[in-house]
Amino acid sequence: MADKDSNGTPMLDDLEEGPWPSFVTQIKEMAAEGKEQCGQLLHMLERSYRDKVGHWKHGGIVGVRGYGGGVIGRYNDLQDEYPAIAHFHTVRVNHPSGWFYTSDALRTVCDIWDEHGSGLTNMHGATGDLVLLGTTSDQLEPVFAALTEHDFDLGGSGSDMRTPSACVGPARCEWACYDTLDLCHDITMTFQDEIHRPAFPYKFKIKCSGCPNDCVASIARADMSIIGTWRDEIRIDQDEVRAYAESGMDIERDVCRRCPTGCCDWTGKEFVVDDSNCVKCMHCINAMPKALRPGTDTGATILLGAKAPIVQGAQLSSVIVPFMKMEPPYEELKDLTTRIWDFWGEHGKNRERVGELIQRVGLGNFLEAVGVEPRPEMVAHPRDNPYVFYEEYYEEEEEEEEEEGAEPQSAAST
Amino acid sequence: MADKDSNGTPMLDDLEEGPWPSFVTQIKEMAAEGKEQCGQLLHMLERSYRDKVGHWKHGGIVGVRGYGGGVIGRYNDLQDEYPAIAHFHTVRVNHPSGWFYTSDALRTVCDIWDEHGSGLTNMHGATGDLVLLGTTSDQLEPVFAALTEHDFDLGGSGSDMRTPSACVGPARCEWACYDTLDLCHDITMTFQDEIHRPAFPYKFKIKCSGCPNDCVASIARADMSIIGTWRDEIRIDQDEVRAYAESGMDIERDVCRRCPTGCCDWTGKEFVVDDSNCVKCMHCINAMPKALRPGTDTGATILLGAKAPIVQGAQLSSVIVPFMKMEPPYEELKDLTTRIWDFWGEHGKNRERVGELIQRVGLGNFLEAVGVEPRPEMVAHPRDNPYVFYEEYYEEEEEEEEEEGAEPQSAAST
Amino acid sequence: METQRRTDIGPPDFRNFLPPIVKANYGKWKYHEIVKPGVMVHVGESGDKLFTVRAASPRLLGTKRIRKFAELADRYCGGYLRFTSRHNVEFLLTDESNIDPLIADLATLGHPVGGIGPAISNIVHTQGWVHCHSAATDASGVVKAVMDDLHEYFDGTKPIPGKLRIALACCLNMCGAVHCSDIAILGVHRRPPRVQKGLNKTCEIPNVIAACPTGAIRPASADGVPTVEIDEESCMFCANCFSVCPALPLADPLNDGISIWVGGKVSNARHEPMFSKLAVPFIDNDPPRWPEVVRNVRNIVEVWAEGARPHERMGEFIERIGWPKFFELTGIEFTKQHIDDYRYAGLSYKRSTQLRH
Amino acid sequence: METQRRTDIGPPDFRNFLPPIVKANYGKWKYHEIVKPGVMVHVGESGDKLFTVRAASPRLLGTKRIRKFAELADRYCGGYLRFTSRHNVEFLLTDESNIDPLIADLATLGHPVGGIGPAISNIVHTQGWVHCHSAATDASGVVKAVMDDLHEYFDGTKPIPGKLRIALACCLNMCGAVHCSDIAILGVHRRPPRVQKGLNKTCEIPNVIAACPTGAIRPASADGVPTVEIDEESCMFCANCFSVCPALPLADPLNDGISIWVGGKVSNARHEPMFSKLAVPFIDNDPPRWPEVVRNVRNIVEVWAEGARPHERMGEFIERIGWPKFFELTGIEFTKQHIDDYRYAGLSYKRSTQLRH
Ligand code: SRM
Ligand code: SRM
Ligand code: SRM
Ligand code: SRM
Ligand code: SF4
Ligand code: SF4
Ligand code: SF4
Ligand code: SF4
Ligand code: SF4
Ligand code: SF4
Ligand code: SF4
Ligand code: SF4
Repeated sequence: MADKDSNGTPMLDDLEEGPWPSFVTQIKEMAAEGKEQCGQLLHMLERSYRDKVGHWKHGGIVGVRGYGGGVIGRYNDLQDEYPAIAHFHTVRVNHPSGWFYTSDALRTVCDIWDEHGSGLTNMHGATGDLVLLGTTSDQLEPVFAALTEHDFDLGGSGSDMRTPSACVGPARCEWACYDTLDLCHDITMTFQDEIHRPAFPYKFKIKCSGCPNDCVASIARADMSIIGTWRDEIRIDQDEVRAYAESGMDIERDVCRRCPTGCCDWTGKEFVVDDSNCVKCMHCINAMPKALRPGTDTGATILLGAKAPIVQGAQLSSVIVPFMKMEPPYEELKDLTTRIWDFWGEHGKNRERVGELIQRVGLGNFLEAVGVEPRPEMVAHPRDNPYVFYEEYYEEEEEEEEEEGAEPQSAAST
Repeated sequence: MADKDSNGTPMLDDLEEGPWPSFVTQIKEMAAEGKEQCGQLLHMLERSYRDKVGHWKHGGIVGVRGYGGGVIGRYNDLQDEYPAIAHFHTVRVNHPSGWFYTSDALRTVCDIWDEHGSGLTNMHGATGDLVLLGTTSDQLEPVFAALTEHDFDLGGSGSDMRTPSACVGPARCEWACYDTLDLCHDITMTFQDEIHRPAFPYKFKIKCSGCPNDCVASIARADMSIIGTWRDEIRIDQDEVRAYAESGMDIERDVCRRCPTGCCDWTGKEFVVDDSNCVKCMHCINAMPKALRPGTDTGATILLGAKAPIVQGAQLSSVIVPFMKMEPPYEELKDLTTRIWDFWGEHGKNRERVGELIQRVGLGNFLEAVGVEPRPEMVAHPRDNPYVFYEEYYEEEEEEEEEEGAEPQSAAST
Repeated sequence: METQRRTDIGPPDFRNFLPPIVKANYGKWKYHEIVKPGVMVHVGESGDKLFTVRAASPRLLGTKRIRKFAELADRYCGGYLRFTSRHNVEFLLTDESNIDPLIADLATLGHPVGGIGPAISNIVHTQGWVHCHSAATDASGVVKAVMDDLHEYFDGTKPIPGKLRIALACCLNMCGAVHCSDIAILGVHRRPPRVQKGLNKTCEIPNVIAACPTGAIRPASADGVPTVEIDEESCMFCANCFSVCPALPLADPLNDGISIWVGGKVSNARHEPMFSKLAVPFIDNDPPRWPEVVRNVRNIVEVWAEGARPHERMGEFIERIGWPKFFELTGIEFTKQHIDDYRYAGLSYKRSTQLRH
Repeated sequence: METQRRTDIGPPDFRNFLPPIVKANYGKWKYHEIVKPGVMVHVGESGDKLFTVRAASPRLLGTKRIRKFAELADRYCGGYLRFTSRHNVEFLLTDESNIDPLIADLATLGHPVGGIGPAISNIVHTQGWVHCHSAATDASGVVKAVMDDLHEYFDGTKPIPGKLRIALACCLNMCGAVHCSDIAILGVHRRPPRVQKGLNKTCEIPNVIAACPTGAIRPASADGVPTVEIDEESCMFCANCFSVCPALPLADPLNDGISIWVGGKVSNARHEPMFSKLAVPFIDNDPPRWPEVVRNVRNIVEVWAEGARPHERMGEFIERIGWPKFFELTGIEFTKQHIDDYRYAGLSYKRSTQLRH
């Protein structure tokens, strides 16, 4: 303790205690490696703990040549006291799909970051990037050069397409209904320009989950959520079902009664699913992974619009394509995406996410604009208010002549 | 047919055919009684059927001396062609609670209406009044005099308290959890002035249902919905339950599985209810009326705000008092009602219903204003957005001195 | 004279109109049973039996017919009768043997008996062209046409899984409170109001402007005279402006008509109360019998009667099978109009992957 | 030189980082089983077995520790590892006998293994005072304090009915996407922005005014210089104005703190995805260990662990027992703040009589 106090960060020192791995230890480790930034970061943070207020200022626009995104500028408001972190910018590195690495790849990144930055990272950021935490403006070009030399590139920030992410999918999950990793990598490569050069009204995020369990939380956190599902029957191994029953699972209570549509039954010998009423929620499969699997006619549901609450309230994504086959080169999906971007680019207000745009112009009008047929799958229920807009109405002969109006008379809807 | 065509109303004549009793026949019957208005009404209506448009104009303000409501003025837009119905005002007569009559009472009303009006009525109007359909301005005072002479009075119209209504309740229903008829009559008498002299921002409707089946649709159609319920255990006659089972009812499937909280069970011998999780929905009781009855510690849930969609969208009433005992003289209810009217009268905009006011100022602020403690029973769920208003915040000493602000500094919430 | 003028006396006390058996068993009823279509018996803890015979009514009644009802009440039940919240007439009998003769007399008079229990009862409705200035369609005529077609569901000839409540309102004011019905028939305008000359004489222009929820009304002036103009693109025909200003009529033969809504309920039984949702956006007014409306209502009733489980209301049935299935089974086309675009629109979008494929 | 500058190359191809067993069984996995806390095996149709060991991570990692992870990967699984969407690190083994030694080494390094299956996994969180200008509280510190307290639910010492996901965001921007978590910890400001001198130099006044959802920002001028003024009564502290204008800071030691939310979920399993709802409106910032936050989170976890059925998520549990019961069991006070008063407020009111009394 004595020596701890001596280093003048008693509050943070306290956060090294306890069973959970400590971020403080991480910062200290790098300080011990001789990273002065980390020592000063620690003391400024201790100060925040005392003051109960942060000491970072609004970030200015910093970045690398030719890119509009990928770097978050950050400056502290106590420059004289903590000069080593006067600038402390974040570099967002586009992670490999599924966050897979080899030890060598990790060491490469470490070498680069030890040389050009604080040595601190987030593995990973909430969007999925490999976040390099803290460097100075003059190091941005060098770090970028080193990264690209070793086949890494920056992710998104600002009003651009953000780094897409994908669940582990077919690499390690028996439930993947499409190749999340390949799709994620493919669209990342296809849309490099949209990622690096902000040209949208606001950010646009894509997340790929292989099944309705949605292990990358795409329905809550992506402007475009691509969630695997299937059209045919759940595959059942009745012997394994019976094995679960014998092992003491109460299939009737814990599986059947929890089925959202009550479409599955346990006869005591057989597990029976009325697939026509199955809404592919995954529960029975989750509960009996050895016995059940999704069908084989698989694809994905495409949903749009999830975002955090700022400023009209949070949104979950809503269905725009109930079922789409997901095979390379994913043309149908890419075409749809570009049509959506075109409409958004033209009609979206500054800092208006796609989900907000859809609510402002109305889903019906949005569908028309992006050339998608309305389907009941897109709504929880049809409208319950009588305020229906009609774009045209009929007029009698005389009126027309008076007004020389066309029949039916036309007026764009709102 | 020949003679039908001859009377010049072929379309309406067609509506005399068929098994359902015909309103056309009713109008014709009264025309045949020598009521010229009815003959002309018939022909003007036939004309509407041809033109596909109504021929009534906006009603002007007509009424009886000293009252501001109870009469709906109505004039046609073809005065010369249909002079007998040039004025054709509606008189809303406050019905007896539960719509009970004796043959004599009915004949009394008929005598009055034959003398002073068209002889046409609605038994009853959608709000519940006995609607006398069609008379002239000069007949309004005489009809009112005759009605009051025989113990009838007018109901509401305009921005006043409307005629309250009640389900048949204890008079003929085993499920009535309070005396709907007595309450309805009592508040009607207590609030005569509010009914007859419009002094509110808009209309205010009260409907009394004896149990959650809500047979007067109060939760959908009343600014104040008073719906009976109970706090103790459902009364069960197990022999009668078994009798239902023997008579072939599938209790497990049609009763238990349909229970909203799954809190009832059928063992094959006994019907068991976990009353602590029963939400008093009535279903099991409805399904087995001979076997089950509500408990005996009864009262009502008070809800506020139901209305039609004009203009912000329809509303169902929402809970303001989860459970209130309902016994004469109903002081607690009347006090609450007056407090609500006071706040509404002061803060309600013109043509703003109570439900709209609550949504505009926020339920939380409304509760404060009418002196009711917030309770979780009042919401389906707590807020899901982080936009919480706080009326005050803390300031540091120095700031205060500067600003001479009180600590905590206060600012009214919206 | 003045002194004799009686006011604020309120309605007659219902107690004076209650049959003796009701007074005797008031609040002490034990249970009820359905005896046969349109007839039920309530049994008191005392053992007393009260028989209710429920007869259909057009609601619009002439005094002549009302006197007939009174006669029947005198003949069969001591003069005691009541009306229901759905505008049927109920005769309250103590003598079981009077039931059939009463039903026979009612039949002669043209009033079928029914609507009790799992049945389609009377259609709650409104004034329409008979008495209202705001109507986009007639009320009584549509009701007559629809019930002529559905009467077997009222009189018990065709049994159904549960209650099915139909309501009609002739404009968006919804006096029929159709917003919570299993099937709702709603008159709709589809042409913006046409501004009449001299509007400023009859109406307060600021009020008129304030009345519009979509801000479609703007101040204007026609040859010097102040008036308003309508931005037709943002009008959704609610007629609230007309309610406050006669000089803005919306009624229009070519564009008025009927929409059909489904799945609402009021009772708290099983499922919480629900609003009705849009099924058929628009059907032209086609008097005297509105055949397309009748066909659509029957179609929806049959789909429900076919597929619903015991006690299952329309809305519960649709929630179970899913809206896509409802549109498939009824053959009703799903269009842009079905997608909400008003204040809470976003909350009606499907925000999950729980879909049938 | 210029010609050599590489851009738009995208991330490395993940295929180069997949272990051979994954390449061999890619898309051909048959099922998985949980071997023990923090360890699961995926079995391919081929019969191949892939063992995953999941270890806790603070997410904020120094290169030194990352190199250690690389070393362990080399030692036990051919150098192959991955990170999860909740920021844990996963080692991908083929040799079952390596599991325990790996776990032992991880323990020495200070990384407990767990979070698989019915468990509390890592807390998705954000920057806080470590790197963001917008924070109303710290992120990493609160996470550390909470997980120190809950680690037994991570490492399997304390079994629970299902997954429980906790997330933290240090301001309403919600980078942690806490809006759909079983338990969400959210930093909140409670004091309106204080207008800084020279605002007009750094910010576009029209943009600033437009940024406010409640219209609380009005144009003003301070001794001739254009600026804005805040109508404090209509500010609900969203900080959107600050996001577009540095001259409107909200951070304030006396009024910033933490709110706790419950019942959100993302998966489509059983119940459709749900938003988190307000449980505890405000707790003062109390570094370094935020004891009140820790206590409240544990209390909620225990109430759920006690009462929930197998697989039942927090939100499903609360829906089953009802919100009144939730407040009763947790002893959290229900206040005015819990009642929504934003755009869709009316839809959160209880519009039925289905209540427990
Ligand atoms: C680094 C990261 C948090 C983390 O610790 O992981 C982050 C950090 C910031 N976010 Fe975020 N967001 C991060 C993921 C998210 C997410 C989660 C997600 O992407 O899945 C969300 C919620 C989902 C969404 O997009 O709605 C999110 C919603 C926001 C918002 C609100 C946007 C909205 O439309 O509601 C803002 C405000 C803004 O954009 O001005 C914001 C703004 C910011 C800024 C740039 C602050 C600002 O206003 O300038 C933060 C920079 C902090 C710093 O100095 O490092 N961040 N931000 C995440 C990105 C790392 C990465 O690239 O992997
Ligand atoms: C007669 C009646 C319909 C019927 O045929 O039964 C009726 C008829 C009218 N209603 Fe109604 N309403 C009638 C019950 C209702 C109901 C149902 C109820 O009370 O349970 C509602 C829906 C519930 C509600 O109050 O929201 C209803 C919601 C309206 C509205 C919309 C009010 C709103 O806030 O949304 C208006 C428009 C207005 O008030 O300006 C309205 C306005 C009218 C007017 C006065 C037309 C007007 O704008 O001036 C109608 C007069 C027609 C006429 O000439 O006879 N009427 N009105 C009902 C009253 C009879 C009675 O007293 O018993
Ligand atoms: C007479 C009347 C009350 C009155 O004071 O006039 C009445 C009387 C009874 N209702 Fe009702 N209800 C009456 C209108 C209503 C309404 C209001 C409406 O339709 O506008 C409702 C709400 C409808 C809705 O939810 O949209 C209503 C929902 C019920 C329910 C719940 C049905 C359900 O499953 O949702 C029951 C219980 C049942 O039928 O199983 C019920 C049960 C009953 C019982 C059996 C109660 C009893 O034990 O006496 C009564 C006679 C049986 C029957 O089937 O009609 N009553 N009942 C009304 C008759 C109207 C008519 O002429 O058909
Ligand atoms: C590794 C990871 C995907 C990745 O690419 O990184 C993953 C992997 C698996 N998830 Fe997940 N999930 C992962 C994040 C998620 C998320 C996202 C999140 O937490 O932010 C969700 C949505 C959570 C929510 O709803 O709020 C998620 C909801 C599920 C569910 C649904 C649980 C439920 O009942 O709602 C299952 C099925 C189950 O566990 O029964 C599941 C099941 C699984 C299985 C069993 C799938 C399989 O067969 O391999 C995987 C390992 C078991 C386990 O319990 O972790 N996974 N899973 C993520 C591990 C995060 C961590 O370190 O803990
Ligand atoms: S989302 Fe589905 S496919 Fe992807 S990892 Fe989770 S469970 Fe597996
Ligand atoms: S996946 Fe979900 S909906 Fe389908 S059967 Fe299984 S539990 Fe039911
Ligand atoms: S509301 Fe309840 S008490 Fe009243 S009549 Fe209907 S069932 Fe009986
Ligand atoms: S009244 Fe409703 S909630 Fe209560 S036990 Fe019966 S069915 Fe269940
Ligand atoms: S619904 Fe409209 S048209 Fe029909 S009576 Fe009511 S106000 Fe008049
Ligand atoms: S009808 Fe409604 S929307 Fe159209 S102008 Fe009038 S008030 Fe506005
Ligand atoms: S949640 Fe707010 S404070 Fe935390 S990182 Fe995101 S923007 Fe910054
Ligand atoms: S914090 Fe939000 S509500 Fe307050 S002034 Fe800024 S933008 Fe407006």
